[in-house]
Amino acid sequence: MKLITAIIKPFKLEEVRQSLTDLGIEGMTVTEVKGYGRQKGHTEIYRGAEYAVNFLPKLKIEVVVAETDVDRTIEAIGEMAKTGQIGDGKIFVSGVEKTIRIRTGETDAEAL
Amino acid sequence: MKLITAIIKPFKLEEVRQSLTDLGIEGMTVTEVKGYGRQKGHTEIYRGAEYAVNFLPKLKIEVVVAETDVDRTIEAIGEMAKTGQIGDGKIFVSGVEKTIRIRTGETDAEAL
Amino acid sequence: MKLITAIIKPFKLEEVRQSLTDLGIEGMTVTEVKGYGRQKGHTEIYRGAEYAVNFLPKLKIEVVVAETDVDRTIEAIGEMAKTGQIGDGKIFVSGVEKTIRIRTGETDAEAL
Amino acid sequence: MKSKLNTTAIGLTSAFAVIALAAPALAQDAPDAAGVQKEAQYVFNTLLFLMGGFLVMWMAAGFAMLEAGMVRTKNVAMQCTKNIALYSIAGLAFWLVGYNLMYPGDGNWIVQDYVGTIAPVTMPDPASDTANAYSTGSDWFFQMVFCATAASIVSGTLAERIKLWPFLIFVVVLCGIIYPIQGSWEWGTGWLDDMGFSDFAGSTLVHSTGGWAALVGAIVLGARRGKYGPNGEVIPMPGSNMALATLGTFILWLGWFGFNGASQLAMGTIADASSVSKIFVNTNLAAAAGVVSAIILNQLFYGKVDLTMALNGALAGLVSITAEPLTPAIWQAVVIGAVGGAIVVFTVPLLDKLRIDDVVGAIPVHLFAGIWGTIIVAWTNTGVSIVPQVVGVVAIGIFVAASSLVVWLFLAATIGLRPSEEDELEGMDKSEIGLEAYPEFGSGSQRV
Amino acid sequence: MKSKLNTTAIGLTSAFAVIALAAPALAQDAPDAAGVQKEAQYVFNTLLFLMGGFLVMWMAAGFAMLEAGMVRTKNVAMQCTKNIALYSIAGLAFWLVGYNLMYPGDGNWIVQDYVGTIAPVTMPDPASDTANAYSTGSDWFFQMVFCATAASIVSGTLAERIKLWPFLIFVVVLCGIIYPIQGSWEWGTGWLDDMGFSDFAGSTLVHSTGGWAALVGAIVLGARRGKYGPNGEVIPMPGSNMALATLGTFILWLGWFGFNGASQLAMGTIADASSVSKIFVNTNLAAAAGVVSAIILNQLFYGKVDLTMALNGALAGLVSITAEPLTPAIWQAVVIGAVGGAIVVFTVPLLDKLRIDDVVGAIPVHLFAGIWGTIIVAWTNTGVSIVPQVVGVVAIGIFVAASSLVVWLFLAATIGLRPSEEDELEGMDKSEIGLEAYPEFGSGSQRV
Amino acid sequence: MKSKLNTTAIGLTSAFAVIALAAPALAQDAPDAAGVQKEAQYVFNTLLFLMGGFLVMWMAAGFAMLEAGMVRTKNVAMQCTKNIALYSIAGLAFWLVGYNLMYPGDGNWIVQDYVGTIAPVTMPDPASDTANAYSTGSDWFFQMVFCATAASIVSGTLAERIKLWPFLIFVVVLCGIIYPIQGSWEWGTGWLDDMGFSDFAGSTLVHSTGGWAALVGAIVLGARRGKYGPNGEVIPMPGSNMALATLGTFILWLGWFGFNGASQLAMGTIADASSVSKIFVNTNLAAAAGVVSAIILNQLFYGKVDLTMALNGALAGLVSITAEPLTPAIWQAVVIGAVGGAIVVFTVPLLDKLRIDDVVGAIPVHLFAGIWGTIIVAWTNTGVSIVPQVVGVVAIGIFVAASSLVVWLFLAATIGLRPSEEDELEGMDKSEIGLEAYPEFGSGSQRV
Ligand SMILES: Nc1ncnc2c1ncn2[C@@H]1O[C@H](COP(=O)(O)OP(=O)(O)O)[C@@H](O)[C@H]1O
Ligand SMILES: Nc1ncnc2c1ncn2[C@@H]1O[C@H](COP(=O)(O)OP(=O)(O)O)[C@@H](O)[C@H]1O
Ligand SMILES: Nc1ncnc2c1ncn2[C@@H]1O[C@H](COP(=O)(O)OP(=O)(O)O)[C@@H](O)[C@H]1O
Repeated sequence: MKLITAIIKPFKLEEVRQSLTDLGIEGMTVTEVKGYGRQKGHTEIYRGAEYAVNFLPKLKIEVVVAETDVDRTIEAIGEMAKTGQIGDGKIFVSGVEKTIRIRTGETDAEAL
Repeated sequence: MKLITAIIKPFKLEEVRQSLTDLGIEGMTVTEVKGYGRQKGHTEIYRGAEYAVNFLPKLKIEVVVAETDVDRTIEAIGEMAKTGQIGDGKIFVSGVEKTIRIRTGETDAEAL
Repeated sequence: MKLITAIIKPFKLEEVRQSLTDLGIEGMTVTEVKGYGRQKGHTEIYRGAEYAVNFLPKLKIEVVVAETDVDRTIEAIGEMAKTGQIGDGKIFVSGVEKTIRIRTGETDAEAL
Repeated sequence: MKSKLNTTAIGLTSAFAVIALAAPALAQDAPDAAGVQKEAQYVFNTLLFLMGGFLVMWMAAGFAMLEAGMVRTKNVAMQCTKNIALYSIAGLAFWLVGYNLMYPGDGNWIVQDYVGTIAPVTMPDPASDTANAYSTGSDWFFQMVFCATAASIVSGTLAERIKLWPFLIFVVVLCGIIYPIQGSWEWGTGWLDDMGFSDFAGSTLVHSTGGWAALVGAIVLGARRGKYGPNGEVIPMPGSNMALATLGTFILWLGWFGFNGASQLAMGTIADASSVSKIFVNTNLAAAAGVVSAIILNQLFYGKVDLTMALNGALAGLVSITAEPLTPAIWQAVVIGAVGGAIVVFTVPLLDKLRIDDVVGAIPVHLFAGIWGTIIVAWTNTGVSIVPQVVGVVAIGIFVAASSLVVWLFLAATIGLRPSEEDELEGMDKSEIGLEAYPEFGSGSQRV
Repeated sequence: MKSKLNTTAIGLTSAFAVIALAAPALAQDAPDAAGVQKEAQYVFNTLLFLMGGFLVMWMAAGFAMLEAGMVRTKNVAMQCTKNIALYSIAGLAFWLVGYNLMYPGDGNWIVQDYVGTIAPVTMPDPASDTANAYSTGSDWFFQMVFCATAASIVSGTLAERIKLWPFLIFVVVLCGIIYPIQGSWEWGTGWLDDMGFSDFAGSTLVHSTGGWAALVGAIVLGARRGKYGPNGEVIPMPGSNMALATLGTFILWLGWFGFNGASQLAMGTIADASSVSKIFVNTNLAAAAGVVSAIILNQLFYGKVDLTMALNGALAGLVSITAEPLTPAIWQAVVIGAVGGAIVVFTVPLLDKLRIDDVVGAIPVHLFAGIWGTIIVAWTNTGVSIVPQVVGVVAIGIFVAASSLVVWLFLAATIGLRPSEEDELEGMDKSEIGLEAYPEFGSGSQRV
Repeated sequence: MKSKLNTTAIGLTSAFAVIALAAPALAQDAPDAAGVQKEAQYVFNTLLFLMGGFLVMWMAAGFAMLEAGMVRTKNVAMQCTKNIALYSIAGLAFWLVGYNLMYPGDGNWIVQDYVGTIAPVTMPDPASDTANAYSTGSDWFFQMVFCATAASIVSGTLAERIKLWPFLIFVVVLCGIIYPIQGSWEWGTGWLDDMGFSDFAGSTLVHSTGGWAALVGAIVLGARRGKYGPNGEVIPMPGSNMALATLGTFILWLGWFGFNGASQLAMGTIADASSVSKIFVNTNLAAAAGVVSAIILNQLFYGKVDLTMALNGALAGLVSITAEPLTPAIWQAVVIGAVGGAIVVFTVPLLDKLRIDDVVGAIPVHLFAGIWGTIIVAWTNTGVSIVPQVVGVVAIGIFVAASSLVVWLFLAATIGLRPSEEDELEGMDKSEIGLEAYPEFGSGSQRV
């Protein structure tokens, strides 16, 4: 199994969720994050003082899928989360050695 | 070392923390997340309009433990977080190559 | 590539971000977390009742870097996040198999 | 059909002829019985205006909180800015132009009974401020806060998708020209007043006027991006803070005692004092009935009690009784308010079906309940017949809708009404205000 | 021992006999000196009721904010719903049944001096509303908001674990029957009044009554799940928003000037106006003393100043002085209020020891401080002796506790009081209201 | 140059000599025409004080909300605690010492025209409370809330970095000694009053006094850790809740009608009632102009409309008109307020350049705009010349700054003013209050 972690623009979540559901990927965990990268944030003025807003609100979605689903999942996310604007985000893939469904104790494939 | 990531129902945190402490697992990081899986969320009505609440509030707990502690940890979490109801959550295990304790610079085993 | 995950004290973020930027590490994702470890939280009194505050607010920063940058990154974080006080936090290193930049579809090195 | 103006002017100017001259003296010497009586009445009436006025002024805070609670976090600071700005602008516009356009007084009309006169308001020397049975300043203050209320209504409906400046420019026109002109027709003793139209505290003149301007604005502006799906689904965008929305509603409820109560315009006699009291009772119970009917209907139709509907129900009850809070028996006030609550429950989803995006439900509350309240006056006020009521509702509706449309279209064609898609999605707090309402990232952390 | 009712009725009905007849005339003609004097008094008294009334009405918002701040996020919308609904229901119930059950007037009692009469309230023609030295509507309005206050107290204690409808049904009974019956004993000039009991503005009649109903409810209902550990540990469930809790307390403090001040029931003479003023001073300083004593005691006993205790201290000071805000010298008012603050600091933990779960501390504030305030009247009011005070406290305590118990048990046995464990853990906003008070996920993000 | 005190005392004590004796009788019997007249005036004046008083008391909540919204989450509970505590302490200190130090009355000065007398305030028997044309309690209440306002100003500037107890001790001294002494010079008919200084409602006596104490405190205390970078950068620390900050501003705006309006000190004649009304109008439009000028200047200079500047603009407009809200024509009030708004926009960044850390902008709003408002009185009030105005501003500035400095330094040297670095970084809610204002972790979750 692989853990696919994607950092996306917040307002893209709904479309991503939809497309994964269409793919039959039946689970996801979302976290509220802030980040920066190429997209550098911007400067604001508060009470007459300039300051840099370095971090921008993003959402991190984590999906654990079977090897076989990795590519489709990455594609789906990449497609739906893309605006073509800087700041669209990243997808990271890493290994998961074991998965357990708490409710039933099922493991790995059955747990997803 | 392994990173044990568990998605649990928010109100189960206290019990999980307690049992890990009893096991002598002396550290944990918790994140506020939302997710869905088998448990599909539900529909609500807001000002007369039906809509689907797709994501449910969960907590993600991350514990890095030595290989030797992995199984006990998984068991403890699985046991305490279980309600038997759908939505109890998942446990994911993945590898951690290195750990450093910032305060002292100790690494790996000593850092936990 | 490696994912460097660090749990730090919230007020240390700015310094860490600065030093990573100086290192030329051009990206980071931050998450609001709570945690405990050696630093055990403390007891408070609310309306006359004592209770334990087990979790303390921390920030989790995640940086994905090329192998070659791992050590410098760990050093930089370790240095800037350190107060010498208990609760400074941890750094975890784990593997990332693949990285994609959503905007361009570039992968791995180019995606960072 | 006493209008706001002549209710008080008539019969008192006469009564004051004497005092007017004697007044400076009066203030010092021990005056004769009659004088005392009239002077005390003058103070009571002035006090009623001032007290009612500050209560209605407080409603500006109510709208601000209600709207701050009903919009999403990313637009809260913007909504707060609009509300404090519109209240400020309303006062300035009503001073420079509005008041005399609405209350020209006999013989000063630009177009008799249709368009008043244009002149900034000035205050007389307090010692000789005896033209009416109340002080000039107290009357202006009380009239001004009504004007501001109409503007507040618009800001709620158009929230989250209209830029700051075009909105504020609209407020200038609304408070300086549109509101005063239609107001003059009735309260300025214009043609609607002559024909027997009656609107005690402004279900139509204030609330429907704001409602019409909001409705036309919502149509011109279009819905918030993402509010309606391609297949006609309605995507709710729940308000960010229900506690503030509730606070705002309570503030409005409190302010309404000034809104309706002080519209009796006099408190210096047993009859007037008792009338003000009766208005308090009817106003309170109409609102209560609006809440209860909204709650029950929600439970029956949806199986849950939607707080936002309960809040709208209270306001709808208040708007419904505003056209005539004095003549109804208590049970009638309860019925009138309960129907108002029902109107909200049924018309909020209706607007969504029509894809008219009303962020806070101001159109059902202020326009629809306002029409209901105005028509139903004929039921409890024997001196009022249905025809002029309908004429008034329609005439003001057409005038306000048409004139608003012109302004909205003009603004859309010139400086533009809407922010860019990205600005709207990011929230206008960032793009127009440059700060976040709740900038901190998570609980108790440093700001990131 | 003037009760709310006869303080004002006595001596004025007579004084008004003349005017009563002449009244319609009065409004127009220049009336004779005596008439003016009495008529002005009538307006002043009415104004006092209306002003006091809207200030006390505003307390409903204070309770709403205090409770919204003291409950956890997942129950905030529910708490707001309960508060706006209970205020609405209180008004309707007090109109249909409550008022005449509490103020039957001579000869109309169902059970003389114990149970008043049942009839909806109707308003007289304003022009001839001269039965008392104040308008009928203003009196009803002022009395009604007191009734609502009693109900607000209950909602705070039982927060986070009682379903909406059983709570609202209890409010109907409390405001329609329980509150009015015990109220009639004193303010309705019933047996407690005859016996010399004194409760100026309602430490017992309003606050303890709400407190007793809350206490019995808390016992029947049981504590929130997870509030008390198996080994008797108390698990605090900190309120979600201290800023709102503070706002709520300030609102209540403001409203209390109406609560106590207007309970003088007359303002038309030097003596009355001066009395109202003295009441303002004593009320304010008793509250101030409550805050200061709570803060100091917290610092001494716990080493930190718990804001929620300071807020409760203010309210306890206010409740303590409510039974007699007029006769105490300032220093006595300060002492009375300071003791109130101390009562809170010591009894809040005590209730937890008894595993009585009072979410907002309403029982210490309204019941315990209410009893203290009522007993201590004998210290400053020479016309009052301790015995009737104790009798009043006990009699009303027994009646309210017993009757509430019956209602709570009935509701528990029929529709049930508590939500399912899962609903309670998830929060009642989701299960009963269907929305979240703060629905957004993290700062500035879209809603997930 | 009528001071608060003698405006009302003079000419009425005489006028009351008669009634004073007859008073008890008056209350019962039908009194003679003259009596009625004077007695009604007495009630009107008392009512003005009570109404103005509760409106100004409400400002305490306004400051609390404004400050709770302008500080960071980790200090919100602390700020709320300070605000409710300071309002409480102000009342107690003004009762024990302050009032008679400020209003000694003829012949009771410790140092004639410079230092009043020390004695706790006591209330007369209401029936014979006829020394003035208003009740003793209403006057004390009205004066007390002004004193509390001065203290509220200090808490905002020093937020987020001063420990609770040293702050509260400063409040005791400020309200008990510093404020009353300088106040006695003018309103107590001391030397400034004799020399022709004029400050109608307290731009200098209340607002600048608070501002000077805050300024000196900010300098002694130093900036919040991390507020200013090594190279002079200013690191903004945005307020945690803009909705609350907006609410606070609206509350203050509402309260200001009492602050300025009731400072007319009488309402019982046509001239007085009309004056109060004119004050309402000028006060409202000065605030409105402050908002509009702040918004426009922000748009021009920064390209965005900073809500916090708009809020400060409203307050600056209010402070500017406070020294003379009666004599200006409306357009003059607008100009005066607009300049106030501009002062804020330009001096807020200026203070940062000087590294004076004013968390809520209280120094620009209350001190700078207060000075402006005081000087400009000479423009609209023909009876006032510029010299005494300048003397008053300078004299009070020196006295308050110097005496505050002594107190601040004393506290710094003894118990210390600032928390430890770690406590400050963690937030004082944890270190001093022991709870978090918003303790929950993320939306809808259990508390962790
Ligand atoms: N090296 C990195 N490690 C972790 N997160 C990153 C990294 N680089 C970027 N991110 C996350 O991805 C988001 C978008 O990346 P950014 O470079 O700004 O845009 P783009 O991917 O379009 O070039 C950032 O806000 C940050 O949250
Ligand atoms: N494939 C997945 N990847 C990441 N998180 C998941 C995945 N499946 C489920 N989750 C998380 O686990 C939670 C519970 O899973 P769910 O399937 O709803 O219940 P259960 O585990 O009892 O079948 C979800 O809300 C989601 O946060
Ligand atoms: N085993 C662990 N797994 C995951 N997170 C941990 C673990 N141990 C500590 N942490 C995180 O690191 C933070 C600091 O660790 P702690 O042991 O308290 O301080 P220190 O690292 O200085 O000894 C904790 O609050 C927690 O968030």
